[in-house]
Amino acid sequence: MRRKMDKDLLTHLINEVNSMVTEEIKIMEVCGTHTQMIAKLGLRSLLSSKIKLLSGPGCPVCVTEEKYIDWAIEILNRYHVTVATFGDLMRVGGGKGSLLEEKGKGKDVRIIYSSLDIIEMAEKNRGKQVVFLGVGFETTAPIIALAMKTAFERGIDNLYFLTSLKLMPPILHYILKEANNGIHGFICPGHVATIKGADYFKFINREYHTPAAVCGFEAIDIVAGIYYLVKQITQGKKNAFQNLYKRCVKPQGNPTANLLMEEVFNIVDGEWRGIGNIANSSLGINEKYTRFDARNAFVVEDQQVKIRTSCECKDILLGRKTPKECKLFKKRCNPLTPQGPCMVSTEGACTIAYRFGEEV
Amino acid sequence: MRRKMDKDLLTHLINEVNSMVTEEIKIMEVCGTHTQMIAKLGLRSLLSSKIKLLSGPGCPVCVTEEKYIDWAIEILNRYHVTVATFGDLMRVGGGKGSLLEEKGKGKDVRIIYSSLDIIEMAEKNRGKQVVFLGVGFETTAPIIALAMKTAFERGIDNLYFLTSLKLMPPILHYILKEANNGIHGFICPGHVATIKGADYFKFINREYHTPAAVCGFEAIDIVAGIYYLVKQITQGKKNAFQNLYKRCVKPQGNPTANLLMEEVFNIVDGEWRGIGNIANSSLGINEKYTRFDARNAFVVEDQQVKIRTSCECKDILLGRKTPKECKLFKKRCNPLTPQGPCMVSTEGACTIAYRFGEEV
Amino acid sequence: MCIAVPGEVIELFPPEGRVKIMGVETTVNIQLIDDLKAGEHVLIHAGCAIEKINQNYYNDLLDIFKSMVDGNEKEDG
Amino acid sequence: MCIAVPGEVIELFPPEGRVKIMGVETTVNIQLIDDLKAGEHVLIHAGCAIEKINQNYYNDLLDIFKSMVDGNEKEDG
Amino acid sequence: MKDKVTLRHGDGGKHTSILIRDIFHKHFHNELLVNSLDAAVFDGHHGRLAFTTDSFVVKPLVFPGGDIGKLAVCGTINDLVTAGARPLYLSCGFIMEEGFDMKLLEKIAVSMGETCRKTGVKIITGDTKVVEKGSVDGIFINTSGIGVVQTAYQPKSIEEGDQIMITGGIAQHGTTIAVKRYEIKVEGNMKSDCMPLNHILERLQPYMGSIKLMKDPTRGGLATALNEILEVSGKGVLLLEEAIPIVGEVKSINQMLGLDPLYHACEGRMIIVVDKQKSGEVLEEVRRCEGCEDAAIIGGFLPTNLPPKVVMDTVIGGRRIVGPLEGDMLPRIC
Amino acid sequence: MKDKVTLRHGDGGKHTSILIRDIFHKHFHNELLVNSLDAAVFDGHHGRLAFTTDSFVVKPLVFPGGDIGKLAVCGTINDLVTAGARPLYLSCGFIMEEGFDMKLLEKIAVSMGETCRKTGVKIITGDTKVVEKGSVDGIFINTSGIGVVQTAYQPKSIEEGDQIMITGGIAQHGTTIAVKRYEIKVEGNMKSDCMPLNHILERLQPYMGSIKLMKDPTRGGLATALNEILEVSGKGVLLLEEAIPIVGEVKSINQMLGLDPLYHACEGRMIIVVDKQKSGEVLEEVRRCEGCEDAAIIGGFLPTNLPPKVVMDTVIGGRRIVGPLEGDMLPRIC
Ligand code: SF4
Ligand code: SF4
Ligand SMILES: [Mg+2]
Ligand SMILES: [Mg+2]
Ligand SMILES: [Mg+2]
Ligand SMILES: [Mg+2]
Ligand SMILES: [Mg+2]
Ligand SMILES: [Mg+2]
Ligand SMILES: [Mg+2]
Ligand SMILES: [Mg+2]
Ligand SMILES: [Mg+2]
Ligand SMILES: [Mg+2]
Repeated sequence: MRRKMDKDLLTHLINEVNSMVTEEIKIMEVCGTHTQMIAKLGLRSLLSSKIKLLSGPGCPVCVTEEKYIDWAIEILNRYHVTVATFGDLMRVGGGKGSLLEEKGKGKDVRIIYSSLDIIEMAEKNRGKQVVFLGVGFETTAPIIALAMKTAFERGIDNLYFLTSLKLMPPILHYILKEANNGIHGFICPGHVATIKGADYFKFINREYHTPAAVCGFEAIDIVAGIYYLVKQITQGKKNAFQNLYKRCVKPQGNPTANLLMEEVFNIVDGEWRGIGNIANSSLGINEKYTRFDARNAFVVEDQQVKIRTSCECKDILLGRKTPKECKLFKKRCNPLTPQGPCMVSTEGACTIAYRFGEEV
Repeated sequence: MRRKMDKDLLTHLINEVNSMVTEEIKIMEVCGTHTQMIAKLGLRSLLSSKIKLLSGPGCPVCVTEEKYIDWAIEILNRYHVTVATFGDLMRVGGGKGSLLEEKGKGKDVRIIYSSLDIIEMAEKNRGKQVVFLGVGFETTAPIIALAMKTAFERGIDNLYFLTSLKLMPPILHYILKEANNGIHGFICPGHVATIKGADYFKFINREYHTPAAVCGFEAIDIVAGIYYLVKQITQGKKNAFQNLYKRCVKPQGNPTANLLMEEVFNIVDGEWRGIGNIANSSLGINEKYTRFDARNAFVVEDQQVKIRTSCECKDILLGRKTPKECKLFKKRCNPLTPQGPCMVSTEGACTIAYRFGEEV
Repeated sequence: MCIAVPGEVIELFPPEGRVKIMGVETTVNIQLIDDLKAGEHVLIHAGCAIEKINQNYYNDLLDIFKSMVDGNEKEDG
Repeated sequence: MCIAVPGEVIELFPPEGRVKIMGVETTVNIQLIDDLKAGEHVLIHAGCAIEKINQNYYNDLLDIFKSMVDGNEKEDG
Repeated sequence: MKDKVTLRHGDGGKHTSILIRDIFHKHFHNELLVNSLDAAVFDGHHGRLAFTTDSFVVKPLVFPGGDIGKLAVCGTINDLVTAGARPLYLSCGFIMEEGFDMKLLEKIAVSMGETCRKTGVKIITGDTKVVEKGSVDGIFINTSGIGVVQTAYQPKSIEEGDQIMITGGIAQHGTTIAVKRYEIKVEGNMKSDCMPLNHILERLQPYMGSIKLMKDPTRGGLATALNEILEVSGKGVLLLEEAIPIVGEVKSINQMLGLDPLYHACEGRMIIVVDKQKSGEVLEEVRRCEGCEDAAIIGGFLPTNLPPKVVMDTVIGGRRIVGPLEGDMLPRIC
Repeated sequence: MKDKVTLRHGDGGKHTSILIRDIFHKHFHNELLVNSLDAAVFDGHHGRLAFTTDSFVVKPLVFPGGDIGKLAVCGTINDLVTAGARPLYLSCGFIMEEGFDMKLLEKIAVSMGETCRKTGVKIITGDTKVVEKGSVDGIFINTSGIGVVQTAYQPKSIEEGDQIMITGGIAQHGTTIAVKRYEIKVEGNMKSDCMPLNHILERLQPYMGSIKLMKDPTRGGLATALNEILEVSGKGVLLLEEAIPIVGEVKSINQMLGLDPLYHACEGRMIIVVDKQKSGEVLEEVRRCEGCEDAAIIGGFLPTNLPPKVVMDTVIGGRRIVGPLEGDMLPRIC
């Protein structure tokens, strides 16, 4: 019954959207889960062709630097360790291959679902060093912080964290500062906002005069977001901002989670795959927890990785292009032979465009 | 052509033997390889039923004490080692099971063919300790001595020897001293004699007035030995001794091999499975080479093993009984469920009697 | 970028709690949530409850739309 | 108790030598044998030549039998 | 019987005979098997025969709803069924690691025997290998099968409008296995759909003329199977997301793990392509089969002028491509 | 093609299709295989059919005289032949470890393809599984086979005086493998006897009425196979040691290793039990087959009043029992 009502509402909203739009409107969804949901729903096929949905740099796997994967592989090769990781990272290539390939060579790489499982894993395997690969954005960071704090409190001494935790605002500033970014509105990531609060994203409308909405991940959430944004955009309301995910997102987010992050992490510069270094865009490990930092505990060479040049991931991540505008898309570049990070992760914009198509 | 001649000669000799014998004659072949050859040839089926061929304690695997196997298993369980062994030892049970079972549990047990291969194995696996199980009689001992000397000279420090090297004369004295041993003649082990010399066995006729012959291992060698012995026995020549394996065996044996044994080993008491302790019947490792002794290098508990009582191996090894005289033979005791050491090794008297039958 | 699912809290045994997610039950960490009670709904990410979910699930969303359609929406917060 | 096989020495490269054993060739240690020459026969046990074999293979044996049958055998050594 | 499988059990000698007699002949008993030597011999058939093989390497060996043994028998039965064949005979090849638990082996054999008896299929020839510790992870089973193709059935050319039916809820097997493999600590009414499908074939006998193709969506799941059908037919497929049967638990777990149920293996489901005219009747018939109560028509074939792709009308009425599985399914948190 | 087999090659998706197309379909090419979906369908036969299966786990994968692929095809062909059947179709199931060398896989496929073409046998259905590193040691292959029993042949009751023939020198395969497995550093003209035997069957067509039984002495060797025949026939077997064909190198190596050639696997030999009257003719016929020049009559069946055992008259005229393999064959120095 709920579904029926939803579908009517959805159809109504989509029709409204399509009737409102007269000129091309570009909306960027920052979060890879939004990108995936949009593709899974076939939403583009329902929207006017004038509405371009762009996928931003919100797939943590896509933006994880090659060097990070190489570090993990080097640690695996030089030390007698277990590497524990979320499944997401397994396929991603660095300069030296992927963790999936390493596992294929017999290395001890394990997939876990919860970052808290690593506490158990470390406690059960006291004789072996466990290295947890912690990647993600602000949503995942507090959970990794919690794991680190728990390990600290329990005096666990065989667990290390190799982190690549990224922050949203700096990369959005980077995109928004670009004069001709041409993006008319932003769908803000609901789960980052759950932790950091809706206000975390208000700089988008306040500083850059671009409408934005915090959205959840169900069809109605996304369609509502698009409806809201298209309405503001067509009405010229450049300073509009709305939290459409109030059922989870408070203005200030989750204070416990934020305190925890502050205890464990500090803000440092970060390397974004395909984009480069962005100031203050990453979380480093605080001094108190430094003994958990795999980068201190294990000595690995820091090698420069050549970045492929023909791939247009950078432009895609920054909203300048869609996957179909890349010459390699569906040709040389496909999930079997990915040429860039956006085709590697199942959440990458190019993979999603490849798998789910857009128009049929 | 050679074979035709041999067969005629054999038939001639066997007929002669059968015509000479009037009363029961018991001849013991000491060496398991002789036992096996006799069975393989079906020799018993050709000889008069008055001739009893008894199998002596010359299967090194059969007489290797349970404790020895347990030591090897304990080392495997407590230390990160490779155990290298001749295939012979794999199936033999101690109190804790067999090496085959340990291998089945994933332990690193490797079968080698030449004791000199272990030098290569140790050199190629410098990061792991290699324990070689050296069992055998005087034939094998110099080769193990050579391996130890080579390891010493090359400064190999990850190789250890767990030895159970036994000597022939003490056990033969033990048998011969028994008043009613009832053995009329001995077929002496040709390959032990190759190393130690034919004279090594002259105490049999000189001290015990029992005819003996050193024999090789071909059909003609064995038949010739039986012919020779039966002839001496029936003629009452109790002091007869003959080296029938002159093509390999010198009176004093191989001096190089003997010097080497003297350098590496000293004579110590020995435990014989199913029989017990016999003074001066075993080879221990000399002080110079003591660092290769696995019993020093690895700490293992010395546990007492209960010896099965219903098995008649002792009587068989000492020539008092034949396998068929054991109540368990071919019933509860068979190669699938061996009840005693003589059924465990492929060279055990009971295994051989089981596999090759005697009369059909 | 962060898959999360909603679940209903069945039982609490801090630092963990049992939640029901569309017919399946699992145990999650609840240390990031203060004052959680059985019967409440939480958003779960990577084995951890990261926020309570307001029971009036869609109402806020629908309200906003009603207001938008009525033409009197206002900027949030 | 000690399986050994005869082989013909093909080539010497101390401490090892190449031997031919009924159609197959293998390398054995020859350190236990002095003055070994190619063409000679050796007895091989556990990868090691343990003694030279007298070329007049069966002759000694046959001689002994001849003497036994002739009734004039004598104790050895 | 010893409590562990040893290398001797695979050496072809006495131990092997004992194992075969005490476990396999005991649980698979039939005349053809017991009397077979190097090969089993059976009476030939006039018509067409179907022949198939699969190796089963599933981990864990025992899972909610079945075990590797049941799977090995069902899998091959189902491949025969999809060829329109009544399954008659199976071969069975075991490869075991030394030290494998004899009780577990017997449990596996018991479930193979049960599935055989239930379906009237006979294992008539077999092989047992035991390999050294570490050479195989526990046990692998190969089954090959022979069936008689039902005279009324042959694959037909697929036309626009032909309907696509699935005989039950999707993704149950794959999801159950994923939960076990990744040690996801969830509880719920999750179990594999592992099930023999030959009874469906019997029931559909009268409709064989209207059935164009059958396929079991095992590895790679529904999406991959439909893409394979697409390759054969050359005609586009339109799926209706709302029509695809899937139980709530399966949906839920896949959401949690970031996996797509369309790509999870089913081991007791069949895709049936059926003439539109008869599709209602066939659906009713299928739903009467045990375990097929949720059978549904989930889509149909598109005109040839449309691009030959598998597309899906989504729950919100959108349309998207459903490609074959590319790359592994790994649980994600992002 | 990548240079290593990856898990993706076994996921049932695109990589699997590519592997199947580029390696298996390429080397096994035939219409039935290429057109098969879940099962292959072929025309049935009036007469009796034979069905057999074997898994091949040999190490090393490549050995003098063959490789695991050739072995897998020959082994199943030969089991069909021993049932008096002309081999027609094979199934083939690969289980590979991720990281397996793609070139080696192709080499194996090439030798399977070659053996198929040489024998006119077709692989018409297959399966490919790739398991995680460490879950299998390299590659295992299962083949199952179907053949048509030659109308003139059926196993007959064995009678006193029936002759036992072996189609060539024994123990070559087992000895070759033992040398490789135990890394015995010997050189010589040693190679596996691995060979398909279907041509023998063709040649023996006129004598089918006189052939009582056929059996290939694989695992457990000649001795074990004869003991199995003994169990079926209930009649004692008398072997003549001198008559058993065995090449010098094989004899020599087994002497060195303390192993008994009677227990080594043959992979291209067959035991034929034949009526005494026709045994000479049959022997002549067999010897005309390629690779069977050394075929010999090695014994016969004893009267029922003698104990049902396999016995052997030895080279010196003695007689002894030859039991089945009990326990493994391990190289010995004592
Ligand atoms: S299609 Fe491939 S090459 Fe092109 S932008 Fe995407 S990932 Fe890069
Ligand atoms: S038959 Fe068995 S129990 Fe009897 S003496 Fe021999 S080994 Fe011992
Ligand atoms: Mg066979
Ligand atoms: Mg199949
Ligand atoms: Mg299948
Ligand atoms: Mg078999
Ligand atoms: Mg294992
Ligand atoms: Mg199938
Ligand atoms: Mg078979
Ligand atoms: Mg076979
Ligand atoms: Mg398959
Ligand atoms: Mg391996």
